[in-house]
Amino acid sequence: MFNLISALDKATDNSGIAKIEEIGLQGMITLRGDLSKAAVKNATTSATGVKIPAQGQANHNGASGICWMSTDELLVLCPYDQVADTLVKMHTGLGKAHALAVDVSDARACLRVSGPYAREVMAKLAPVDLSPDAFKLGMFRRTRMAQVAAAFWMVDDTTFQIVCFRSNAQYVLDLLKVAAQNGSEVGFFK
Amino acid sequence: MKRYSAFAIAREAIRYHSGWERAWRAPEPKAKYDAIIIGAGGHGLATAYYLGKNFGITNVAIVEKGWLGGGNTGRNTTIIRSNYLQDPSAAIYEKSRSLYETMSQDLNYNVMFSPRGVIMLAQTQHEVRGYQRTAHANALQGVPTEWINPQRVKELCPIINLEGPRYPVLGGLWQARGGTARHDAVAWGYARACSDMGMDVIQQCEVTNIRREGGKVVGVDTTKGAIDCDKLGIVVAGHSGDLANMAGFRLPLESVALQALVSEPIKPAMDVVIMANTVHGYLSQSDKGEMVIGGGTDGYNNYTQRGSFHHVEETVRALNETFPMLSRLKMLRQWGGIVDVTGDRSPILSKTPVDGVFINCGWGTGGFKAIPGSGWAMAELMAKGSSPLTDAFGMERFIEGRFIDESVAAGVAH
Amino acid sequence: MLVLECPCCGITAEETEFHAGGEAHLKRFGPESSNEDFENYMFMRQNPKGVHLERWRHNNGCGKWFHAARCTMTLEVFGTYSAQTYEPPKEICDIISAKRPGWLRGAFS
Amino acid sequence: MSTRLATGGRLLNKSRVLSFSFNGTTLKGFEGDTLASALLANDQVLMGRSFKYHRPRGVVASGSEEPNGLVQMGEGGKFEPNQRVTTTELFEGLKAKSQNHWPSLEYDVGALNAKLSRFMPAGFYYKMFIHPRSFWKHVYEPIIRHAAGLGAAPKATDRDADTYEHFYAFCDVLVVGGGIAGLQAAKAAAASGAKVIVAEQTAHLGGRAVVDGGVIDGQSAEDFVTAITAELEAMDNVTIRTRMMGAGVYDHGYVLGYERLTDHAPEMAGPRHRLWRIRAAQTITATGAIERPLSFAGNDVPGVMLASAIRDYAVNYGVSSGDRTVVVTNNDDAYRTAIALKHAGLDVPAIIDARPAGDDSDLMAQAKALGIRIMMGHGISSVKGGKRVNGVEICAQAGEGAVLEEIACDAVAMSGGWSPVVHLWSHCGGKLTWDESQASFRPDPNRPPLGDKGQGFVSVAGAANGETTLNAILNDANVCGNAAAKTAGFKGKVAKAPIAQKTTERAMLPVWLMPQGAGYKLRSKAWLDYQNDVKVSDVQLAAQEGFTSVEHAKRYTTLGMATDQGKLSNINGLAILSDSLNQPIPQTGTTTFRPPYTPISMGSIGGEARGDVFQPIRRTPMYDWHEANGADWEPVGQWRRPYAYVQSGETVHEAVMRETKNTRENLGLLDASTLGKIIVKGPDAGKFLDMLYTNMMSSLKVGKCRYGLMCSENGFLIDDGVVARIDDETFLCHTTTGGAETIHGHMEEWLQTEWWDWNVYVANATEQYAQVAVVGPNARKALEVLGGMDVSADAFGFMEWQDGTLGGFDVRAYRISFSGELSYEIAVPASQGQAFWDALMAVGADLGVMPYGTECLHILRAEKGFIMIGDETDGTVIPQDLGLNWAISKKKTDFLGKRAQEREHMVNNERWKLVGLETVDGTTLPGGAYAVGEGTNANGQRVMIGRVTSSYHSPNLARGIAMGLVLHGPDRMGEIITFPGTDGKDYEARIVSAVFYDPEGEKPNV
Repeated sequence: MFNLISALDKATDNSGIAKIEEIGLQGMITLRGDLSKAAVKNATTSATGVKIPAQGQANHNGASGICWMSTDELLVLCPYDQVADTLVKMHTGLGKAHALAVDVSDARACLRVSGPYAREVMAKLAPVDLSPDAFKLGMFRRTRMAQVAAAFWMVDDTTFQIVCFRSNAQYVLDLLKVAAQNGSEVGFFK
Repeated sequence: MKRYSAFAIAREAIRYHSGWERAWRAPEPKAKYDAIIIGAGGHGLATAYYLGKNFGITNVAIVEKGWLGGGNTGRNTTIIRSNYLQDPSAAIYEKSRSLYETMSQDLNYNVMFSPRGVIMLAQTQHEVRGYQRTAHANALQGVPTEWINPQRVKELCPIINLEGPRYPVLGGLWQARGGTARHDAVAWGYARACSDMGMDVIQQCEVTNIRREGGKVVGVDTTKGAIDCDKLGIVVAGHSGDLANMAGFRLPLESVALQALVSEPIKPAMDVVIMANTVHGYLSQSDKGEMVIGGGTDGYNNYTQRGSFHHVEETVRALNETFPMLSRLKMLRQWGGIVDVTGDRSPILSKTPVDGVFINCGWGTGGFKAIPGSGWAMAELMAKGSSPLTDAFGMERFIEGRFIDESVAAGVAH
Repeated sequence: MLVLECPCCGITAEETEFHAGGEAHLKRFGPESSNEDFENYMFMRQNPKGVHLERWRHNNGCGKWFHAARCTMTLEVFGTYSAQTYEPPKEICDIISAKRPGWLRGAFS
Repeated sequence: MSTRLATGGRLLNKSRVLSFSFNGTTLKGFEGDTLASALLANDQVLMGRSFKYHRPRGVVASGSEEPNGLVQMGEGGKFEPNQRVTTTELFEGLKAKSQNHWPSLEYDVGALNAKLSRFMPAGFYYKMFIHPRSFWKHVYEPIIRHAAGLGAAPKATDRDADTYEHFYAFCDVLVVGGGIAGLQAAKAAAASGAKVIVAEQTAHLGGRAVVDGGVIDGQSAEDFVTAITAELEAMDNVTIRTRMMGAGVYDHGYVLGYERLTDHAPEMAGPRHRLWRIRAAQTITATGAIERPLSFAGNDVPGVMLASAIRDYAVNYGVSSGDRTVVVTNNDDAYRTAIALKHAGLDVPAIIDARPAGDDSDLMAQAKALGIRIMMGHGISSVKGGKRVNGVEICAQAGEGAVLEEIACDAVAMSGGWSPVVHLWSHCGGKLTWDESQASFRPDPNRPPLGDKGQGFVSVAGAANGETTLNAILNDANVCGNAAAKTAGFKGKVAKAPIAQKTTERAMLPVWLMPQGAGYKLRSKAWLDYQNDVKVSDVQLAAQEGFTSVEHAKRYTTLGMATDQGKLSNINGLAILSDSLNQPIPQTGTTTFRPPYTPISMGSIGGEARGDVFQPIRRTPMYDWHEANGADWEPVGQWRRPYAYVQSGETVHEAVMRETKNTRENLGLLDASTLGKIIVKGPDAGKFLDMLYTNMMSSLKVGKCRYGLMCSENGFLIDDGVVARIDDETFLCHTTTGGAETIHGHMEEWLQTEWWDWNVYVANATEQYAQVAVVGPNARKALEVLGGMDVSADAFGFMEWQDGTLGGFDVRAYRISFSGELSYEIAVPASQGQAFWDALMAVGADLGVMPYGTECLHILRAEKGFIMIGDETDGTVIPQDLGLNWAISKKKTDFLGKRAQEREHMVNNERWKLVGLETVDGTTLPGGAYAVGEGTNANGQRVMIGRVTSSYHSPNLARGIAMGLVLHGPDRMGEIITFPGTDGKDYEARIVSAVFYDPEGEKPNV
């Protein structure tokens, strides 16, 4: 059988003030529907075993999770090899409800930035208040990183997980390398 | 009016320059004029000038709410070119460019027209096709332009980086007789000439109402009193909507901020004007030595003469890559102007629903280069009721769907 | 460099997350409409010096369109509201009227 | 001479000697020096030449307001012109060169201009160089350009060796300025719990107070600063950044902070500059005040300096600007300089005070006590000396300059009073008010810049707010800090202002010209703008000639337009102008302050966006393979697509020809992954697509595909592509590469803002798939070898799609053709893209497989007369122009663009229509050529009757083929029309059908 290749084939860089890595294949499903409908909620929660997050939040449990993308959109995370099953479960759960669930695992890439300066590296690229009192665990933010759209959340106190379009993965990785160059600590976040 | 010359300067130097007279009079408004032009920017002053010069109409007032030349005329990047694609645009911009050639002599005022040449860079196959098309059209329109290869671009502009940045330079559209001029001097030169013809340039005089009788204009009310007129020209760029409201009609216009910036002056490093549309960077070097840079417009309606800084960033990063030496220069000053943009991004030179009222607006980011041609054509329109240069630019084109679209790059495809 | 609050996702962000979409509350005129109505719909704009009701999209965010009431002279934002409306909501009108007494929506002499 | 003093120098580390060079000469300085103080310590008073007259220039100031001391620094990728010596910290090995002179700083040919200055008054160039016409470009302008400019241009070949970055920071209160006002304001704001950032442009906190002295809360100003700094640094909610200038204030509380990280230590790792984008609820500008020069003849001779600067050099750097310094002033503050010099053991022959005799203030008394001669009511009529001061002529301020006495000296300390630094307050619209007592503009608290909620978002503290005494400054700062925090929403406790010891001061007296009745000769030697050489007589000439608006006068004389942006000259020039117009200064008004406060590097503005990350380059899953296999890249939007795959020994054109023949004869593979793929789902999906496309899409059968056109509401064709019906409620819409995002946005826009009650969801699945076009006579064979799906004509008809597997890959296959060949477009998940491509190359090996690029794609479709968005369309073309009426539904009552296409000009049969074009001689028509008709139009332009939209050499037909839009084209088949080329040749072409290849369309139907 042929090998599956994620956008950057798990490239990593540890040469700067933060560790940067592409985490490889991650199951991702875009769900669009009326988030207030029970069918939509249950279909998602039962398929992932994770609660529906509040607006602007993301709930996680290992490789599974649900991210609040918009008023009528969720990003469902699951192990890459379980996407098909999860989709089936979701479609069953959705039944006749008007909704759209589609596999976007390969349309996107996931990167991580970690280390004590992770917040500063991100704050060089995203127009978002990333100070510890403003951006906390559990929050999910869709914004821009330099010149491309991206979304991110924190998986622990010093690690960001970033989702971007697959075609932009190399750009985002390169950006992060520049932002993490040696000697570029800002010392702003206390 | 005393003529300007090296001899005049020598003469005045002897007597400590005590003999210089006012460049233009500062009159109070008369009760009535044959024609009133609202707006003493380049376009308004040029309109008045050619009303007098070409049609002998000199009983004219140019009323200005601020100071003459204080709007976009004095806030632009002074680029002059006529390498447009569509016939009507090429016609009026080339008329304008040719008038710039002799403006200093016509006005006896050195406007420093510098035909140093303009290159429109092609950095995608799409642009290559677009500019080769323009070159063909220009040849038939009597606009001398030429498609040049990257090596020629490098010869003309040694500081350019052909290999980068993101887009290699694939060639360019070269207009050898395009260039720049001293923007303030254009307004001052026209004002001096108008004043010399007996016209009244009335500054600090804001129009508050346009008086009509039976669908015809009879005059205006201003902060300096009521003034009657037979004909009225509205030439106020970003403020056109307001004046049109006063006259009771609407315009297909939106006013947005356009930004520009200059670097600190350096010794001559660039002898041509470069326009890189793919990366939104427009660059030339002023006679003072400043690198003059034009940026993009904001997407939202704005009358503050301040734009959003990210447009400056986009422009500067593009130019840093295209002209790497810029990176070590410093931005000295940035500013903004209000430009009025129409539905097809081409100007309006037109009669209006009000008899005797004519409007000239919608030049968007292309106003400075058009000043003399626009004035010439507007004067003809006001004097004779029509002009071959303005026929295609009438307001009615929007209802007919007869657009003049210069932004023919419909976005990359395939 | 404006700051806007997206009423859809509740995020307050700088302009670079958004895309400006021009005048709001335009009524669409399709086939059968008069030339004048169609021209007005396509091209004629209020372009006011003062209160402007306009469309924005949170394109680097939740992707939703919304409306904003903003002053084109001071850039003050009176409020943002749903794009799924034909008229600005009363609370927005009240805020505007309080700050710009005598304001009339789309007043055109 | 100027030299280093034995004592003083609070900022120096005298234990560390640094060596640097100026114009090639190696000199010594101390750690803590600025380049300016180090040069003065070495008696290098002459530092540059002025812009217009090339007059000798030395430093006049000690800070960022300096107009004269500009040098070139560094070499190669680190070269930088126009560096201000007063803001350049000395470092080991610093290399500086003076500018704007030839052959040397001491002997500059350009100085001839100074001799001729009488013939070069303000605006002289508008009045001459007019004839002969050709001379401006070829003679006058080159001379002027070479005389103008300042530093040399960096070499085109040297790329910037440094890096830069941006940083987004958010706070409640931003304090710009780290003097005592800024520090106290920060303390007051922070006390309430607000998050505070303090930005100080220099490397040191404390500002003027630590130099001027004074007692605060019973301790010295210096001790006070040390204490409050420690307090602030101990607070979690306070960040202090030195070497960070508040560069500009923008709408809605956006402030640029320009942080210089390694300018003072180039060997340090990391970025050189960091441009902070700070979003602050409230901004306090505690930016201090700038001393004004006095306008007397010769006030530009090197050695004539601001009194405060001479004081700074003595106290901060232990540098004497001269052995004998005459102080000339109209206010008390300059007495501090005299006193400081005396304490440093230097000679102060006299204080020339323009104010009439009267009661002594504390400072005046101190000066007298030190035995300094004070001459009240006097002024300087002229300064003696050329490249440095050697004396001053004293006169009565009231008179016309009759010399009463000459005093020998080698430095002059002047003070014309102080102007608050109101720049940042004004950047975003804050208004000013005239302060009679200080003869200066100060911020008008009632007209601040307005924020997003209409609130004032900038306030001003201390000297920047027009306060002059320690007490007033500290109190003002405290009130300001408390208020800012409160406005930002912090109701916490408020701080108390410290108390400073009071001293009596005598009011200043506005003196705009010295002496009051100076004649032309003196006025034409009294400088206002040192760098641009604008003199009192120039501003007066501007007024005389009617340039009465401050903007006119500024532009006519260039006053305040130099690299210091008039920090020293604005008010003085304004006063002279007002005086000439006999009107009060406020009536004349002031010019607009524009960002940045002082020039900031272009590199910092660009930030990280350079080289690899200048702009995103979007890559398909097979990008690396293309790169490794000779791809000649073509940028398509942010994507890069192979234009052709160039093999060794062939040109790009040859590669294109090879690919085009091979695809028709054997088998070609195209990476079509960039084509947009948008999923549209819902009960109203069909109805929605009927509105978006000109065709009827709701009638499309499940399993089938249909080519569709999309128009803008304005009627013009914007995109095209194949739509596949996946199931009852689901469609998949292909778009052009450029269309993927825009069309997705277009759909969302209409769904959200017009038809929000329709039940439709869309998702952009473009990048989920790697899509490969398998094209050519051997296409089916190749897929059969892969196996897994019946791709026979019967099982898989033209314009159908199927899900299944091929060679073990999960695929969605579309049997569609944009080439006129037997063709399948096959989509696999992106992560399988490379493997699938490899598999196709493998099975294709025996079938003559070759990858092909975008140019081949263009030729193949052109041979078939298929239109290409962006070639046949340009935003002004409607489907009817392209003979695509068959794709415009007659049944539908409405679709986007339908109404627009009914307008007069759209139904006009004079519109140019699409046809094929064949050159008579078989050559290729020049791309973009226009066809000419008879005569010229009213503007003398040749009449045009058509244009080429696509033109290629077809290797399969072995001739040039083209498509074009031609007036009445379809009715003129067979006619020959002429296309003048830009090469001077006329190209004759016959109007033919646009379908050049396989007109019966048999090839794909096998």
